Amino acid sequence: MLTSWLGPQQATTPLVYHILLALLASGVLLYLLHRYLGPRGRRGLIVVATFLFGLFFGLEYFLPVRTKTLWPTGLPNVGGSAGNLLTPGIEPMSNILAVIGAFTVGLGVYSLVQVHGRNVLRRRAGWYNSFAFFLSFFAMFSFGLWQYSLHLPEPIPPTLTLTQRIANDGYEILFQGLYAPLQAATFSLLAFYIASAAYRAFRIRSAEAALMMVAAFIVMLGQVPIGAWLTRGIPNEGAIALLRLENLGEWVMRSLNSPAQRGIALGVAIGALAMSLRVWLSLERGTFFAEQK
Amino acid sequence: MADQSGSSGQMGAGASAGGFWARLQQIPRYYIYLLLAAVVIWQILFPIPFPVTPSATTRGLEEAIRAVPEGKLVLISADWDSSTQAETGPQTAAVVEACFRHRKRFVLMTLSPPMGAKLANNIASEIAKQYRATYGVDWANWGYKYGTSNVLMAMVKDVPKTVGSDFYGKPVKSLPIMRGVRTVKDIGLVVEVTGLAGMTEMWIGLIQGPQGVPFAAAYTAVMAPGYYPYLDSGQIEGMLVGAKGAAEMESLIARPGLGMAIMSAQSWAHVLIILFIIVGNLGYVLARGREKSG
Amino acid sequence: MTGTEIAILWAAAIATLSVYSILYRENPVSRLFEHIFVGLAAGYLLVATWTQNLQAKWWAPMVVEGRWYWVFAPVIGLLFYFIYSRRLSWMARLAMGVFFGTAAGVYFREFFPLYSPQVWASFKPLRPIFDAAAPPVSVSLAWWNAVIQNWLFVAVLLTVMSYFFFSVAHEGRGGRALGRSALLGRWFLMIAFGAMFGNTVMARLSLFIGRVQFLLYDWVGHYWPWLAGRGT
Amino acid sequence: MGSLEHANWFMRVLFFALSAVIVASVLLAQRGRAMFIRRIPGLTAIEEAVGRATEMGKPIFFSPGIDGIGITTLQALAILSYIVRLAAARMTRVLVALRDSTVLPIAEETVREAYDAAGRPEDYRPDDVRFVSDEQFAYALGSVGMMAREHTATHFLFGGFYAEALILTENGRALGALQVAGCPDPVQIPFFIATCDYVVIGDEYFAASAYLTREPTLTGSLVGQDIGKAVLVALIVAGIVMATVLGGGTPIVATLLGKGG
Repeated sequence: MLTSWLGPQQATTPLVYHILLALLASGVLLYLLHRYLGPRGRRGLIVVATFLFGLFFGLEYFLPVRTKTLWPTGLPNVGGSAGNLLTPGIEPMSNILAVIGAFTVGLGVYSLVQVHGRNVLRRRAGWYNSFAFFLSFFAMFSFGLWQYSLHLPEPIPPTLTLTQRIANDGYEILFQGLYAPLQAATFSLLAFYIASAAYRAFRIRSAEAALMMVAAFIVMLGQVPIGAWLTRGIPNEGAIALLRLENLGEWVMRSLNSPAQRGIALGVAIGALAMSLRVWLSLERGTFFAEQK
Repeated sequence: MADQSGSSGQMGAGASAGGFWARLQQIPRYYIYLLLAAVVIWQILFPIPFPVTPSATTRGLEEAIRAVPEGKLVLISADWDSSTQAETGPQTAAVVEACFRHRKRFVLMTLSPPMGAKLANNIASEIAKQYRATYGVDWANWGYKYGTSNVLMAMVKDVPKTVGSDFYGKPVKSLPIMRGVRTVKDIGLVVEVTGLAGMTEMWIGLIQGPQGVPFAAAYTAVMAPGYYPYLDSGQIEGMLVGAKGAAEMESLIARPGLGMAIMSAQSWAHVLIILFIIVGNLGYVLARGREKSG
Repeated sequence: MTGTEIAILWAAAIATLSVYSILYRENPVSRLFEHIFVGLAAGYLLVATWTQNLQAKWWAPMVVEGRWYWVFAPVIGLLFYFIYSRRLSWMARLAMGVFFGTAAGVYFREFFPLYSPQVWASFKPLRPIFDAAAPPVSVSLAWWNAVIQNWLFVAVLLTVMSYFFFSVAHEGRGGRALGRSALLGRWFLMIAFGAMFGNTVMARLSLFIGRVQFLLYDWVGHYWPWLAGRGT
Repeated sequence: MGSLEHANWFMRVLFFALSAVIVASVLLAQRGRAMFIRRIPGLTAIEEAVGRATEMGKPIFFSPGIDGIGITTLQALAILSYIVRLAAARMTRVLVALRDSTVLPIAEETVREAYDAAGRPEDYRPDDVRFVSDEQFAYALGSVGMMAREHTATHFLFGGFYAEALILTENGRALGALQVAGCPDPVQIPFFIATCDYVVIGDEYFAASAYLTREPTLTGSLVGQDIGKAVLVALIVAGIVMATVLGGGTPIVATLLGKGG
């Protein structure tokens, strides 16, 4: 009885009632919490929520694994991976959090609309740029949803109705004509920046700078045929082959770069663990949020 | 907003004095940008290729293609889009070309960015024309398949059912090339062309390891170093590294093409940057020498 | 080429060139395209949030399958919006607490899968090891090379790690040893950074080459077939 | 890596021990045990960098990287909190550019609290904490535009950075700003070194809040971290010794850490 009432609702009317009731219940609950929880109660609630969610995700990894049956159903675990009583909850809980997180996109868009809206309304310097923002924003939003709603097959068949064509071509112009090229062009600016950064930074000013420069130089030369050409006299056999620039470059990457990177990673491992512990146990809280007044 | 090269912090130390040598240390960035663009455009139009010696990793891939038995297909997984096209495009072309050259039938497939299916299709159909190859008989494109690891796991049991329809929406069962292809074991070699981390681990974990299907790959230069361990352990038969790998493959099958052009543009631009570093240091050393002696 | 394809071609070319104009300096054209880019990305974000996330993960289960309890997800999500009210912002903090806790818990999960392999891959033997099945024919230089490489690997790893000890003063006998090791570690770090820089240059160049190919072969090449012919 | 899917008994013990050591030294420090921290130059520079913006009467730019909510971003916000407190006391604006909409409310709350803590709640301007774009390169371009139009004098980049890092810092340098950057992941560090005035490397990033605030909780944690690192070093040394003595085969430490079947 209760399970059928709490379970999925197939018919429309009970579904609507259930949703409305759930909304009402959460509203009432939030009101009561707000009305009757003092500052200490609120802080306590936040600390507990933080702790429980951290515990759930962490504990699943560390609890002993039972391979034969699944919790809570007790059904045999056929072909599934090993797990414990929390394992079946990880994927749904991650999904729920992803959905909850998705509802915050409104905050980001709101922030943008606020900044640019004010520019346009007050005719601030460069307001037309903000106008262009709105134009491209609405264009991408509406063509994107419109094109999606048509569910066209891929590749696009040659015969389309006029509306289908407008929706699809509009979206293609925005995506392939502007969005993707802007992305690729901005990314490719790095070719120029890396060149000028290399020119400026690699000077033998100090021991450290010199070490950095020499390593970069060897690896760079090792990658172009001119490097191989410079050291072509060295035989490519035996230990002496290491002195050929293309081998030397790879040797620097493997024998010096990888252990150094690993050393950094293992240091960070502990630093991040400590940060996680402080966040989880609300020891860090003072840094983010001052105490409730 | 004027250029202030050398104004911040430790960057401009010792560069305050005038003179030719000092100026070599402060080449305005615009000149660097312009020269770089000029070198790249020049090399794209009139490439002066460096001599290419195919590396062991490239040779490994070529040998793996040649070793595919008569009845089996080569599966080229084209998991890239326009962001890495300069490297992965020529790589795909080189692998396709090698297949035609050695008369191996192949299929294309895309698991990750949907755009890859179309871009790879353009490349393959262009090359197919040169070899007078027939779509559906000598090669085919399975198109974009949604679901990454789920697709691979399903392919273990039934390939035609998993793939369903090809790039053009035709059921793959109707293609002559698919005759005799039932499970993933009917594939003689998988070649993963990608700039995405994680694809290789998936193929090795689900297909190469458990099913014993040979696996090879073509990676962007920036991600390739991370996969040498798999090469050492024999889990990857061979690999192309960046545009350089594509150029090496082209030279192996004696068909110089786009990879060669891109590689020469890359190499000459690289040499330009190396020259800039040398010039900057010369300026630094000589200007300091003058300051001391003067 | 269809009209749409021509439009895409020109839009892409103009967008690309306008981004490159920022290499000279931030200017009115680059500024305009910066805003267009941000606008397109915001529009795309909303569309993608619906089509790739909420539609399948939230709307379909709730409305199509009738799992009414999914309505609690937006309730929690919307708590974040209380941040704009001083009186109610504690509820936003409650929602944030959920995400803070999750961030910590997820890190606890990742700890061993991320770092265990890094630790055990560092267990390098410091003496030559023979493969029992295939003993070496002769003790070659390459074989010594492998041992030297392992020593170097261990030295770099340990000195770099010593650099990241913060609470020990580099004074006294032990402290000074640590200080020297840390200094050496810092030098190794600089070598590694130089190598990483050098290794990235080629990849970044290829991004620009890709764009030049588009501009020359596809855009200009569309009107000048000779140019397009260079690209095949 | 089937055996890394869940912890074995050794990992459980090791993880509990590492956590216990860190929490214990936090508690000890809170009881007033004095703790030493060595100098970290990149972090010492933060105050100077804030001062420069104040002198020039121009705002500060802060980017917490492009990761979503996670440990790296939370640490970035902790550093942001410190910087805003410093800047607020000197009446210098801090502009924050964000890529993740879930981070936005947390960053806003952090900045507002920092203004409150500095005793200047009236100076807080919600507009200064901005969502730029969730697209990596739109974020980069938008942030560069923000630097240029607001004439920022000091740029702080702390958080998870990827390819966009060099776009931000190379433009920032060309605009003449003083730049301090830090990232736990080493891949972008070379580019920061080439373009920024001060760089915080690897775990120095996670030591930052302790170093800056000298709060007992955080300095205690730092001491605990060092003990944890010493444990890792001991494990590695033990593994190396075993590998050397054993010759081929898997050292038992590796098996305990989940290696193999």
